[in-house]
Amino acid sequence: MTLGFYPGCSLKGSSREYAESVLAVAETFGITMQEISDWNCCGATAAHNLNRDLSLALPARILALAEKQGLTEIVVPCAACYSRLTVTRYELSKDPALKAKISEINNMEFNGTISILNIIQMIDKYITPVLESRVVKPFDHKVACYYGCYLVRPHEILNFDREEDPQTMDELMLKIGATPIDWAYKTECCGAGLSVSRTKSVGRLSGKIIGDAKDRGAEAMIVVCPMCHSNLDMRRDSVNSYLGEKVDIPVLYVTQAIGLAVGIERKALALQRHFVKVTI
Amino acid sequence: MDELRRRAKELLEASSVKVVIGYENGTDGKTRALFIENPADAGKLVFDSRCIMNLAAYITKHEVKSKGKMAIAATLPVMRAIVQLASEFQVNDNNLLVLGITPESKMIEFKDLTEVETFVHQYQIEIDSRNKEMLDRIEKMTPSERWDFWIQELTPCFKCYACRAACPMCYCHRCTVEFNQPQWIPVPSSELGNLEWHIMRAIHLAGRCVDCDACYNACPLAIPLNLLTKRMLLDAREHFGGYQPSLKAEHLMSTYKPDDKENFIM
Amino acid sequence: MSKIGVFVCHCGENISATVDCVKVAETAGRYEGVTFSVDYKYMCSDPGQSIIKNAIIEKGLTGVVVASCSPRMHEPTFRKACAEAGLNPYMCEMANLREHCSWVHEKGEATTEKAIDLVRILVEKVKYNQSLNAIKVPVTKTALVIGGGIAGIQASLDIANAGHKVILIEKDPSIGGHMSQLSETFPTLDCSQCILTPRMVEVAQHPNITLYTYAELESLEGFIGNFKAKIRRKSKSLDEKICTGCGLCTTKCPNKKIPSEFNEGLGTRTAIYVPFPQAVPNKPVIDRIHCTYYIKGKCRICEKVCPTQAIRFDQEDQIVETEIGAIVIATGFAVKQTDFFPEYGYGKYPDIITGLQFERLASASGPTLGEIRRPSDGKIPEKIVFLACAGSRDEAKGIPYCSKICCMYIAKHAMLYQHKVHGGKSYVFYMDIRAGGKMYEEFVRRAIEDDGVNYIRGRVSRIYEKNGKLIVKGADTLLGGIPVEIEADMVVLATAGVANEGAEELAQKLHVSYDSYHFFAEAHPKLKPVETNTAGIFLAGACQAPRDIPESVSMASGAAVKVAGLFSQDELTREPLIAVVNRQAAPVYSSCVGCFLCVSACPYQAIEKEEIKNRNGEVIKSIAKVNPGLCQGCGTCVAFCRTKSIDIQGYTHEQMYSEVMALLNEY
Amino acid sequence: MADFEPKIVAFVCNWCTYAGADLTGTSRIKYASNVRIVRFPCTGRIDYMLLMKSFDEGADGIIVSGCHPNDCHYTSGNFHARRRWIMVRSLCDFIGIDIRRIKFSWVSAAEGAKWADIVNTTVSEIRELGPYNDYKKVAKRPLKEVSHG
Amino acid sequence: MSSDPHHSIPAGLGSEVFENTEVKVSRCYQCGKCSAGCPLSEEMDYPPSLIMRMLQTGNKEMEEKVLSSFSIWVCLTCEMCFARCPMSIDIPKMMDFLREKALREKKSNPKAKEIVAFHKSFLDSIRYTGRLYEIGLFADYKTRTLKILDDLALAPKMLMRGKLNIFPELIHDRSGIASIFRKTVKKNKN
Repeated sequence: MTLGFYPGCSLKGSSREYAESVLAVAETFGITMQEISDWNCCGATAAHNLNRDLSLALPARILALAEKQGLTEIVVPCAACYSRLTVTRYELSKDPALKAKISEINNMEFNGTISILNIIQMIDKYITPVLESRVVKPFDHKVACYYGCYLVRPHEILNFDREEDPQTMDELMLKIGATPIDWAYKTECCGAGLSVSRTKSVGRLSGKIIGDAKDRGAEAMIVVCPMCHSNLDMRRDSVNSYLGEKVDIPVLYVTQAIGLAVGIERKALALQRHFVKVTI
Repeated sequence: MDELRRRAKELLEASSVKVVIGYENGTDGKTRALFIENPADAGKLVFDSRCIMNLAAYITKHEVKSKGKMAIAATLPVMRAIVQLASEFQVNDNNLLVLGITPESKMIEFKDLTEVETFVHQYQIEIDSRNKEMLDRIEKMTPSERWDFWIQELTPCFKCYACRAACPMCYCHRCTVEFNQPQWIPVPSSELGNLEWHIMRAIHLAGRCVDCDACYNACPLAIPLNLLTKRMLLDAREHFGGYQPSLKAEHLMSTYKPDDKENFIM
Repeated sequence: MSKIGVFVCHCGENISATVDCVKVAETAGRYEGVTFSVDYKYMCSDPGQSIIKNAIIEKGLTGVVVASCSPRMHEPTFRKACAEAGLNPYMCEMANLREHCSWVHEKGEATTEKAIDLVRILVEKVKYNQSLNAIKVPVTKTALVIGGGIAGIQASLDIANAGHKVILIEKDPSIGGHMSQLSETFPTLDCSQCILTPRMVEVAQHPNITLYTYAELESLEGFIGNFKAKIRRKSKSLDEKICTGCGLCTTKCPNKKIPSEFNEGLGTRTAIYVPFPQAVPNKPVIDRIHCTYYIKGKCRICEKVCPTQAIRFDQEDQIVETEIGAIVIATGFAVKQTDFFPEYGYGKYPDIITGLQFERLASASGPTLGEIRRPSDGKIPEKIVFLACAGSRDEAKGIPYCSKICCMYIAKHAMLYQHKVHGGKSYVFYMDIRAGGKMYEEFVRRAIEDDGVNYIRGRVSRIYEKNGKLIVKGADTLLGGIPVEIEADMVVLATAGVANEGAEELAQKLHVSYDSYHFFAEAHPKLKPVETNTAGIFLAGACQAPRDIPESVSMASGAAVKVAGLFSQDELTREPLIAVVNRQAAPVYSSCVGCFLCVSACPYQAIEKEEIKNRNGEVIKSIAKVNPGLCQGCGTCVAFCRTKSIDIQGYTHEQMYSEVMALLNEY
Repeated sequence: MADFEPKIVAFVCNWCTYAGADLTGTSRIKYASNVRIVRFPCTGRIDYMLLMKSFDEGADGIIVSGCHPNDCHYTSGNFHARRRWIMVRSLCDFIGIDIRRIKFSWVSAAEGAKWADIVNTTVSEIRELGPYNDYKKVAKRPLKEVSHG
Repeated sequence: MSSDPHHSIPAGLGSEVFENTEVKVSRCYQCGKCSAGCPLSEEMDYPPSLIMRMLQTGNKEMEEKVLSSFSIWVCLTCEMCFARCPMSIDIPKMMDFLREKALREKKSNPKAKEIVAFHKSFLDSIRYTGRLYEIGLFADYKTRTLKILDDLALAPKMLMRGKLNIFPELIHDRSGIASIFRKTVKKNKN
């Protein structure tokens, strides 16, 4: 079976381990990921911080491309991209005038037929049914499932899981033999867009997240968003200086955890690319 | 046919009925209604494919009723009409005996109207292909085409009320058109008055019409006004799971279901 | 030739601000058949009414059109005025120039034009009005009170003490309602049980009151003065006559772990139980959902231990049919549970409780015997946080209104906590303090000034648990919205007061209207607060909107007076706006052909067969006949009648027809 | 059609929609003044002939409104009305009467704002459709000679 | 529901916000839940609820303060405020608008220099390549902010872990992207 695939910029660069693990897992379960050809950046936080039209035009182009290329369902692993694309589809479908304007800007028609899956939805739909039977090496660890902002908010538009204390990722972890902890920072913000410009704030926000996970005995953080990952992993020095101690809980993408459980070898899951060593 | 004559004779001789209603040969090869009170006249009775007029129209008329118990030679549409009339308390077992004539032209004498009901319920009311085509054609038109079509069809109508006279369900002593406080429907014929008369009639027949086409056959101008009632019939099927005349007075238009469709209500 | 008078009201400025009343009156004066037309500032005032009366007498008017507010407001007023001047009240119609015109359109030509049209159509209608005489119907002098909370109790006692019979039904095994759950009451801090229980006993002992507990209304038919009610008495699996209420069964019942409704889940009860010690009646019921015998088919211990063999496992629900003249709805309200709040943990934290649960903790008869202990581990909370407006004033949660009672009971809770837990710290997150009421504001000040309750103006965004503490993240908007974080041991949510489960269905059974929150709707927000739109049915207490105890009690007494007033007469006059079948001289008798389609259309079985017989008793014709006692005047039959043989007084064919004609001509 | 002001007749029941429209007033919600309300005890009383008559006399649009299902003050008047509307509406459509000009709605005594919305939407839709000339043409045409035989 | 949506919106920035985002500042009743839940309110000069209040005043001075506030740039549009607002006020959407306006009118708070710079560098990177070119982004960002030393340690580590591409990924339809930018943002380097 073939699914459309929008990796987004991070998965091509700073978070390529995410892309690698996604593809590895997909392959293991016989899913072919067809990358949207000539896709562009979704504009991320920057675009909608500075210019609304741009923040809609960029994602609209991606969706239009996908439709042009005959895709009906695309997987968007990056939570931030997922949010931008979904919100754009929503905004355009509810406002024809705006849609016309954006199509004019893009000179590309987007008719809104395509459906967008985040990574959890993709796994639930195509992998979960057979997942348990495929587990060879139960991921037997206490994990803190960190959903971040973009997967659950705005809820009226994404309506994925429940907006406070979501559960889907936790259930997924149970299936691969992990023990998800009940903790407080599942959907608190990590600092996202400020990663570079206000590293200190990010240290504080991500610090609180790592701190709570640690206090509750998590052995690993599970994430679905490259931004969250870079803040919790690459920015660990700032995090630790906020916490005033050295915390080395590794941060895994959900696909890496699953990968390990179903016996994909570590290299293929690109664990070596992490800043915080993945020893589990 | 002989059977019918024989039985009519017997019934009148035994005076178990006072009048037998059937068909006799009329002028120009048509048949017309026959009312026999004298056994000797039983021989005049005929029955064949020409007998399309709905005799049920007579059993509600005072002149006929007042003679005493009636027997009637009833084809399927006539029997349907009789059942509907019975459900509206216009006839009953005490004043009507039904000599049914099956689609295969066999005569069945029914013990009572309940038997008649069970008999007619074996047959769905079917709209023939010619009329089906007409209906489709009209439905395919745009609203304004439909409007023009009907205005054109109805304009010639000069309100002779032959349709009403021929219809077994039009037994009211005072029809709405004769109601003048207020004058709902303008008396002289006019495009609008005609339209309103026929709309009114169609609605009054909704869930009651047995689709015998008597109105259409009676119309001197051959206005296809039976299409209106046929459409009502189809609607009844679509929205309320069909309709069969039946003795228990659960009439389509004076009952309801809490879940009747309402997608058009804001 | 009719002589109609038109009376245009300015309603102060309410109408004249956007409608040119003078022009309306002048134009109407030119209509054929109108012999008198005038405008005046307040038609409903005494002088206003005199204008009408004098005109009727001096000009010999045959019809009156009052162009003012909604007929739902003042039709009775003006019809009465007409009657006093000797004109049949049903010769008076009202044009709704206020609610339907001046209040909803901007000032201008079009608005005045509309006002003129509205007057014209009623002038034309009145031309066809007929003098009608009110219908007299008997009154059954028994009241049905639905709900045995403080409102229902008060209403029952007041009606009973006025000398009328009362049937009080309560869905729970005991009367008492929410008030019996309360610890102490604001602003006096007197013990709720102490003031309530005597009233409960009085109800049980009152000769005029029949009490059915564990009972619900099954159905209701009829109309004011003449209702027929079916009441379902749910089986208690008990013969109440021989049960002595010794309570042995409840002590012996093996099934002891059932969450107690009375204690809001903070305590447990047995399967055969009396909800609380002071219950009235003080006799147990078997809760069949939890009873081992009904689940597994064996046990029957209660039966064995019962000294009087009062247990009846095979007892069935019983339907009581009764005739009543008036109804008081006093079904009260419910509060949202903690699971209603995602941001506060979907109810998964045991130490986040509702205000009602706190009442049980604070109550001497409660699960902790009045000590404030947290449900999770029984520890006495050193820091407690109270949240006002939990769900209330929260459009996003579908509850935009203010629940009204919370500000006061939160102050009470904090105060009680400070009294009971010395050195404890209490915080209240609020947005506004709504303490309108005698001694209310003073009470709140006391909590703040004397008992040192810490009030913080801001709403709490989130609560989560960490190391056995509840982390409450709020803000202090008086300091510009700076975040405030409190590590609390316990949190009390003043959860929104909402309409009872099933209120909507009850309203539909009773044919009374309800608002968009499913609270029962009063007939007029100011002038008819205890009436419903359905004559003979009244409202008391929190079933109409959140209410505190004094309000509920006064409403109940108000409703009781309405009922007593109704019962003070032996006959009622009913509006004669009912259907009639025309009759004519022989040999026609009537244009009705007796198809009786109307019979199945009538919602009230008010149409029957009338047989017209000749001298020798033979039936010549059978036609429809409307029973004026049963007909409620909906007119459904009228629209069905093919021969137009049924018509409805007050809305006749001619009246409605001429309205439409007038409306569209010279529009 | 911008300057065209449609004539809208509203047939409403006394208990829900009439009261709802009163609430629109007490809440001071503004709406188009093209509508004229005719008050009936119940939607069950509303005679379809009156709809016809309204068009005869030049109405451009009609609103028929009553209590929501189960809310009828008379238990079932609105249910009977609804069944009648279903049949009448479909017959009108079959005859080519523009059923976009007949709006049916449930407006409860609590829905003052909904009433305003329904009037405003109806008015703007009818304004789009323009005057009901098809019907007016026929309605205004003089009665012609009645020629028997 | 009411027939007139503009009813009770103060003139000035408040109504401008409404026209562009349908956010009605008058709906805010100052419960402060947004400020309570905002992960960054303590870094803001005016917490979200205060921003709402300032807009409600319709006072020019206040509005200027809002536009030149640091808050609007600290906001991460994590949507927490919107998710929990009892009046469903879309504050994030409003913040987007305020940032855009502040930028257009060159009123953005000096402390926000880095943030703005980062966003701009980010967009420029896309403008030219269609995708994010991280090294380019960093370089550009540093030249904008002269923060040469920050994150110096990060880049090599990233390179070692293959997290940085030496060469930008270029998409084919770059002219398409360019024209999108032309039609939306005026090119502004600073």
